[in-house]
Order: sequence, then structure tokens, then C-alpha cells
Amino acid sequence: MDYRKARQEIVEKNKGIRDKRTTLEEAVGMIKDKDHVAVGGLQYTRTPMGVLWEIIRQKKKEITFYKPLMSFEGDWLFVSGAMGKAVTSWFSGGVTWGVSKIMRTFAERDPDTFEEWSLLGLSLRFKAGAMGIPCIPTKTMLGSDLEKIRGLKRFTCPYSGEEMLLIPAVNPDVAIIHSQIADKYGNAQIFGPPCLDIETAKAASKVILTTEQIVDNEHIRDAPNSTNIPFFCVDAVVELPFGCYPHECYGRYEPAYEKLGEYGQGLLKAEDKIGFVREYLDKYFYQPADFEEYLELFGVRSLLETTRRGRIWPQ
Amino acid sequence: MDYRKARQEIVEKNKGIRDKRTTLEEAVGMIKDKDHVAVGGLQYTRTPMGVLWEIIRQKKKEITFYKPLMSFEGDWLFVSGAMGKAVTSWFSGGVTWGVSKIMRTFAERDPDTFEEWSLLGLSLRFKAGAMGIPCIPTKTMLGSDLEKIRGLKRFTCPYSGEEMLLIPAVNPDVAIIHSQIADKYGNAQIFGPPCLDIETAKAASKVILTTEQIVDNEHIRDAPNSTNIPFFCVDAVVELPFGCYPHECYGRYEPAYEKLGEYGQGLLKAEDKIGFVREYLDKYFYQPADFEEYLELFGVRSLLETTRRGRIWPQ
Amino acid sequence: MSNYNPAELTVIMGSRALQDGQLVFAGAGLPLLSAIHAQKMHAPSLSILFEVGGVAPRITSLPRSTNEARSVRRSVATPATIDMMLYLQRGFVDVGFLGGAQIDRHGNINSSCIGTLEKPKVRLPGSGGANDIASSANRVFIISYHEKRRFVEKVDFLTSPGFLEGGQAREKTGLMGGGVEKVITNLGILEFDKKTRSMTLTAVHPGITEDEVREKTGFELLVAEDLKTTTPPSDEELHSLRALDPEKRYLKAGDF
Amino acid sequence: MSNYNPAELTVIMGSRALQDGQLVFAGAGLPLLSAIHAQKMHAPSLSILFEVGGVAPRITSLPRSTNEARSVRRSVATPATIDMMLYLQRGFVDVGFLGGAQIDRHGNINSSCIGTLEKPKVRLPGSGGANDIASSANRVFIISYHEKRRFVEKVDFLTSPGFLEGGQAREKTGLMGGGVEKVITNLGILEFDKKTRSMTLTAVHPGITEDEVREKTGFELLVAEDLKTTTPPSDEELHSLRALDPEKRYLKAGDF
Repeated sequence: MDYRKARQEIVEKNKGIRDKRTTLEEAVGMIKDKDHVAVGGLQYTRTPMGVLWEIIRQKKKEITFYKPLMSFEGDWLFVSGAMGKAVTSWFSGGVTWGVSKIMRTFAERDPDTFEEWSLLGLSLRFKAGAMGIPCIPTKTMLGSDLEKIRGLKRFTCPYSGEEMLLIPAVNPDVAIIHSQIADKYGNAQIFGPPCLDIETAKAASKVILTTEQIVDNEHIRDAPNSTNIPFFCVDAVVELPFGCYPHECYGRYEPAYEKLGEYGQGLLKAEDKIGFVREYLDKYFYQPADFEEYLELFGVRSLLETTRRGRIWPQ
Repeated sequence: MDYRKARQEIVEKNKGIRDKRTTLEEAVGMIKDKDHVAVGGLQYTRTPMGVLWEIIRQKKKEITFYKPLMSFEGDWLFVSGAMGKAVTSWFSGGVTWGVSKIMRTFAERDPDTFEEWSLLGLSLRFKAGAMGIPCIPTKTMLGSDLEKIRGLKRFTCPYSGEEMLLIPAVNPDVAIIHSQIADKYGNAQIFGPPCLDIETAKAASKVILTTEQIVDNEHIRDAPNSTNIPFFCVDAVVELPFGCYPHECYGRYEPAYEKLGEYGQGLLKAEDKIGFVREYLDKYFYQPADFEEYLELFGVRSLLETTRRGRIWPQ
Repeated sequence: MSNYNPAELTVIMGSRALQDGQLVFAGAGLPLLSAIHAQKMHAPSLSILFEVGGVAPRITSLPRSTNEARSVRRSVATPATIDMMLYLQRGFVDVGFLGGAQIDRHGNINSSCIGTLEKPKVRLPGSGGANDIASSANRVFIISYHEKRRFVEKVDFLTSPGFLEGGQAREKTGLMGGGVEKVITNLGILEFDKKTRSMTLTAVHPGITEDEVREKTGFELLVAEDLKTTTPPSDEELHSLRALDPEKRYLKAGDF
Repeated sequence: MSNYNPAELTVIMGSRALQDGQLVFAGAGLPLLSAIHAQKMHAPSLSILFEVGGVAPRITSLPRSTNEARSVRRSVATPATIDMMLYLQRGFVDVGFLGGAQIDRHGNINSSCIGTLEKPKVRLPGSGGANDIASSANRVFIISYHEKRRFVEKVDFLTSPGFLEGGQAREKTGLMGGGVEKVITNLGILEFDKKTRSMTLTAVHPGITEDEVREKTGFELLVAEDLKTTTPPSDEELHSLRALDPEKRYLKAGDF
């Protein structure tokens, strides 16, 4: 999005401290076809899966998704038609299940569907967007083919004479983020690595926040140092326990490795890869009446087992 | 410090996770005359007063001090001869005691002793230094006389065509920081606003950390989200309760307003301002045998009263 | 004889200028009182931000400075100072309050020095965050005691940009914040002509004359054709305000 | 017949290359095993960093990926990903381990595609943080299985910079990280000629011949005049290593 437009959207935003609780369905209604959407978390960690799930169900089209590292969720977004382009530093099935065959199908047919940046390069795009500047200098990617294919501009620092690259800011239309806790105003507290979520929340025009648990505002005020994302960045708050499933939420539950493995192994074996993903989408995304019915497909045993492995604090 | 030299000092640093506890005297021994020293906290908040106190006692000379907002400690640094230049956005006695007459004496005689930046401008100097880049674009200070007197370069963003200023990075020789808790390796946890301490810690070649309380490393690992400064930035750790006195430490004690007032009012009334400060330095800085004897000058009643007003958590 | 003093009047005018839902940078003293008063009167979802690192704190006891722990108590977040200041650059801060030793006809502010910086007559404390607020807040309200030596033709040093030389100068330099929208003084309200960006008296407070304002202004004062008179503070407004500063630390009679 | 397999040998060579007091970026698998092994054997104050946001975690159970919560357990800090990556740019990261689908004679790495990016034969997962490590780590160790299709004359796509075209090309482009210091394979150790920055075999592992390495390298291999033979893994090293991966998830026989 254009730098001035991106700022103007923030200028015009209502920044009142007000109740923003809503349903997953209504929150995702804020996202339009062809929007640019930044996805929180990293690889399997704190993926806002509930929002992605609802995006697919609402049959959104040709969205440009940004994610630091992309995993199986990229397969689902591609095959459903929700994703027109993946902007990421890495797109695979996961270390254990090898290169995503779905990514290969799409990106080998149309290389523009997978826009590659280095992880720091992509991070700096959000950082610049969050800081309200249109670009930022860096040493990363200098001299590589990534510099060339991204068409990055060189820059000589007038103070030091250093040769640098300039990374253009990105200001997505929407950032989608999942936190362990938040209050109804959208003050979000993330535990474990915040990944790029703080940067994307500030860079985006709108933020949809799902959270394991909505807590009282006084609880937030008891520990304000733990608030990573303040209410005025956030536009919708949805309480969504196990909202990253089958991915993980730090301190709460680990990834459902067996369930991811079923998908990963199934895809490896399937002859018709796209067909396999379509069936998976039908079963896990389109059929369930709601998110809890989706969780039922994984089952109580899986939820308890991943919780047992993942939990850190007495709850 | 030159950009490449600043990086090289970090490259060559021993980053081992090792016991760095030492005395205030030895820690301050790391600072040399004419060094560039960044001071943590802001105005009265989390000032690393113990380190400043020891710098003055060790008769360091012509140091360039950086502080986001400078208060009475600037008077003491000027008159003692420790400070050759103050780099700050604001230098005053405090809202209640008016413009610092000592600052006026020095800056009106030699304007170069007070180098003024806007608060964001100065913050961005540290941010760039912390990020390992030689400069960073901003909109702040555009068109002002601050732009002119700082000799800042304009820059047109090649992606957006936006007119920007470029802020040069700063990499101080030493950053001095006070935290509520830290472990012996230097993993520091700051509560309340971290001010610019995280940026300065990463930007500086060396970090001297004083802390209200050294805690076990396991306590740090219990809440790693609260660690603002990791051990590998830090070179010396000194446990120094009431280390900000008569300034405040968030959650522990408020400023000793009465004691600051004695100084502030005394300075306002004194005919020989410099002489007044010399006497103050003699009594509070040079005479005490150690930091605890310095605290004795404020007295138990003051320590208890400021603690009563400032404490937040059950301790 | 009115039942309020100039400080009380000015704070209430500041309070009225604020809208619900806004994010406001308000320093200690009159600006902070305006913001808290607005929250109590008509803007319950307005939030206050402090440079040091406080978001929507609960202010139960007026701080001496907004950079102290006391001022950020019960905040919903305590970000780093740079992150607070970057909210300005990103467009999050709807209103910033400023004052200064000198204010000129185009709303430029001096808080750095009287005389030249090379040979200052008086070296002042400097910008702090004022330049950043003036550069990037979505709008700025100047709150000031109205006196000739303060409202000058041209500031000795341009610490914080208003409309620079006037006209389109501010936009041309690349600044994106909205600039000064209102100057609120103990005599009246001044705004800026759309074209020339010169300070224009648009309202006087009850009992104040145009001439009185002119006399206390150090440059040729423009006056709006439809010069208004502000509605005097209501009893409810005054009552609510006085409860915020029972010791009259800021709401003293006389100048401020 | 040796009492260790190629994976075990390579990890131990990686471990030996690390020094006490270093900060190391080590991805899942062999690099992470090298780093943990070094901590146990000779580098107790060495610390591991993970891109996702882990500083000096305690690794009690080998993670499948270093981007999971499990990998950052009991860290001393859990910074944002960008802050982890910026430690590289600032010079804090002493060693980064990398691997890749293709590695050329100047240590450049391809992890983006086989063929051209416009018409890829195989689209690969991409850089992740590899480019950033290659750009800015103080030194890079490449750990790789040694095979002809991997050690190529020229990478199809230059994802992560080694010495670019060789000579002073890397320095001239403005990069500040040290570049690739060692390539550690199951056959030997390769370093870079000071002048041409071409990959040079400096040591072979016990039982491996120069010819064998040449045969499995897709470019003209340079060989050091004083070609050394590495000291075989000691029983203590092997014992310590095997305890780290009792299920042999990474320390399997065969390639890796």
C-alpha cells in the first residue's frame, strides 16, 4: 500500500478504548478479496489458524499473504484459491515432510506466486512499515540474486559512505495475530517469541486478534510490561481457544505432530496432490459447522496430549 | 564511533555466558576520559546514578554523555568536569525547579557543550546503532532549525519519492544501565518503561549494568519474555540497591522529591551557583567512603518513604 | 467578575477541543488536566499517552512530570520511549499539546533559546519530544498564556514546526502531521488561515475584547470575520476540573 | 571399518570448529548437534541462538525444527524474530551454520531453485534466514553431505553469498560478515584460498583420499599443499554425541 495512504488510514482510525469482541465470522468479514494480509507467528508457532480457516470458508480470493516462514497452511491457502501470492522467506511442508509439493505446483507454473525475501529482509519491510518510514537501509541480501529479483535499490550512506540496500516498507491491509491472552479492548500479551507480530500489528491498517483467553483489563494493567500490542492497533478481538491448531501456541500446546504427519505423509503418497488437498479442505475446512466442530476432528485425546507436552505455566 | 569500528568491537567481544559480577569501582574503571557514554533511563526515571556518582569520584574528564532528557545529574557532571558535552533533547532542572542555571552557565558560554536533538531524533540514533545500520530515515525535525544546526542530510526515498531526513547512527563506547533485576551473567529485566535502554545496550561497545537485585539464572529462565537485555550485550554486573537515588526506580521507589528540592531550591537561591554545586559534590560525591555512606546522607526515613510511595509489587 | 481563573478557563477550552476516541500526548500541567477533564466530561474512550512509555495510565495523583513512574501507573502497556515516539510518525497520535517560550504567527515554536544559538541570551531546555509532536501528530493544540513577549513575529529559533513560512511551506518540506490546529490561550482561541496559514483570532473568551488580544500579541493579529465568543465554563465543568487538582498546583490564579 | 558413520563424523568436526564463548546460530539437525556437543565437550560458555526468538535455550529434547516452542524452552530471553536477525547485522553472531542444495567453488549457496527462477525445474523452499546469516554472521560453517550434484561450478541461483565471484568481490559489494570460513563434509574440510577465495581441500577425514573428494566435487578442486588428515573422533566424543540423539533421528548411517 502507498506510504501516504497507509498513514492516512491510521490517522482516520477510531482509536477509542472500546469493546471490540466479535465473532470469527464477523472479524474475517473485514478482509476483502485481493487484500494484502500479514499472518502472525512463524512456521508452526502461533499461526492464527482460526482466521485462516475462516478466510478459506468465506471463499476469499487472490489474497497476498505475508508470513515469515510458511508451512502447510500455505498449501491450503493456495489450493482453496484464497492465496494469489505468498510473500515469505521460506515455504515448505516442514523440516520433517520435505518441500511442499503444492508450493512446487503453483510456483513452478507461475513463479510470481511465491515472492521470496530473506527473513531479515522481510522483517525489515514490516519494521519500516511499523516505524512509519517508507524504506530502511540494510546490509542483508547485498550481492545476492535475491537483491536482483526483488529489484532493490542500492544506497550510499552520506555520513559513513557505506554501501547499503534499501528495503521498501510494507503496510498490509490487515494483520492477523493470535495471542495467549488479551482484554476485550485488544491489549494483547504474547508469551514466548513474539515473532514479527508486533511489527505487523503496527504496520497494518487493521488488526484481527484471536486469543486463547480474554482476560479482565485489570489483569493487563497488573503486568503492563507484558503487553506487546496495545488496543489502538486492534480492530477485532475473538476468543478462540486452540486457535492455532494443529499448530502450536507457546506455553499452552505443542503442534499436533501426528495430525500434521497424517497430512504430510498423505500428501507425499497421494498421486493427485491437489485432489488430496481438496479432500482435506472439504473435511477440515468446509464441512465443520464451526471452529469447535473443526477441533472435534482432531479429538479430545489430541488436544489433551498436545497440551500436556506444551504447557509451561500452572493454569 | 565509526560504523565499521563499532561493529568490529562487537565482533571481537567475548560473548560467553559467564559470571560478570564486579564492584562499582572496577566497572567504572572501564570508562575512559573523552569516551562517549550513553546514560539509561529518562529524566528522573531509572537513572544509573551509582555509576554517574562513581564516574565523578574517579575524576573522569570530558566525557560526552547521551541521555534522552537530562536533569540535575547534568549539573553535577558539568561542574565536576566529567562532562565535556551533553547530547540530549532536553536539559533542565526539572519541571518544578525551572531551567538549570548550571546548564545555562555552560551552554551560554560554549553552545557546543549542549548538543540538542529532538527526542525521536536522538532515539533513532540509538535505534540505528542497535540495528547495525549507519543511518535511518525519518520525517521528524524536517524543516526545523534543529535540522539545520545538526547538519542533517535530506534523502528522497527511491520507492515512494518521499522527502526524508537521515539520522546518523550513534554507537557509544559505553552504555550505563540500571535494572530492577538481573542475573550474574547480565540478563537484565527492566519493569516499567524501558526508555531507550534496550537500544543503547545494543548500540554500545560495552555495557555496565547496575541492578537493584541479582537473581538466580533460573528465575530469569522462568520468565524469559521479561528479559530486555541479554547477557551477551553486558560486560559488568553490579548489585546496587537504591542505585538510582535520589532518582526513582519503577516499582521500587519514587524520587526523593524533598532531597531533590533541597538541591533545586538551594541552587535557585545560591548566588555562586557553581560554588553551590561544588559543595554539593563534595558532600554527596567525594566525601562518602562508599555508595552506602552516600545513601546514609539521605537517611533511612527517606529510603523508606520513597519505597512506600514507589513500590508496586509484593517483594 | 467571573467565577473562574485564567488557568481554569484555558484548561476547559482545551478539554472541549478534544474528542472521544482520540489518542492524546499531554504533558504535565494544563494539557494533562485538559485531557483528564475531557475523559470525565465527554470523551470516556479517549486515551492519554506519555513519551516516557505509558499507554492509557490511570492518573490518580497528578504527576510533577509525565516522565515519572507515578504517571504511568496502571497503564495498559509500558513501551520503550522510541516506540511511543514512533506512534507519532505512524499516524496514531490524534492530538499533541504543546507550549513554548516563543510562538510565531505561523505556529512555529521556540523552546531552545532566546537570541541566537551561537550567542544565546538565554539557553532554554530544548525540544524534548516537542519537535516530534509538532512534526508528526495528526493535530497540535498549543496551550499558552497570552503575552506579547511570547507571541512574536518570528521565533529566534525554530524548535518545533508549525506552518514554517506559511502557505504550503509545511507540506512542501515533506512533513505529514497536520500541524497546529488551535492555539488556546487565556484570552481566546486562534486558528490558522487556510491559505496563508497565519494565526487568526476566531474566538474571544467572555469579557475579552479583540483589542486586548491585539495588544498582547507581538505580531499583526488577524481576526476572523465571524469572531465568536466562547461559552463560559459551566458549573459542572468547573466542579469536575477542580476535583482533579484540589491542591491548586496548576489551577492557580494569575499567569501559568 | 570405522566405528562411526558419516553423520557422526561430520557433527564432531563441526563441534571441534566451535570455540568457547561464541554465539552460534544453529538450525535443527547436524548443526544443532554440533553446537550442543561443543558445549558438552570444550565450550561450556558457548550459547545457541534461534531465529524464531530463543537465546541460550536448554535443549533437553531435540526439536524437529528450531522454530518451535520446544526449541526455545528455558531460554534466558525470547526476543522478536527481527531482533534475533538484527544481532547478525550488528556483529553479535560469531558463527552461523548453513547448508544448501547447491554450493559453488566460492562458497555461494543456492536454496531457492534448480534451473532458473523464471522456469524452475525444482522450486526449493528458499532462504529463510540463510541469506542473512551468510551476509552478516562473523563466520559461516557450511555443513554438507559431499556429492557432485551439490558441489557445483556455479549455483543456479545465488540465495546466500559466499565470496560471490571470488577475490575481493564480497568486500567490494559492502558485505561485512566474514563469509564462509569452513566447509565441513563427510569427506573432509575445505577452506578458501586467501586470494582467489576458491574452495580448497585442507584436510581429509581418516581413510578418505584426495581423489575421492575430487570425484565427488563438481568443480576443479584445489588442494592445499600441506593437506592434513583429521584426527578421528574419540570414544569420548562419540559417546557424548550419541547420548544427544539416542533415537538416531539425525545420526543415521548413510547420507544426511
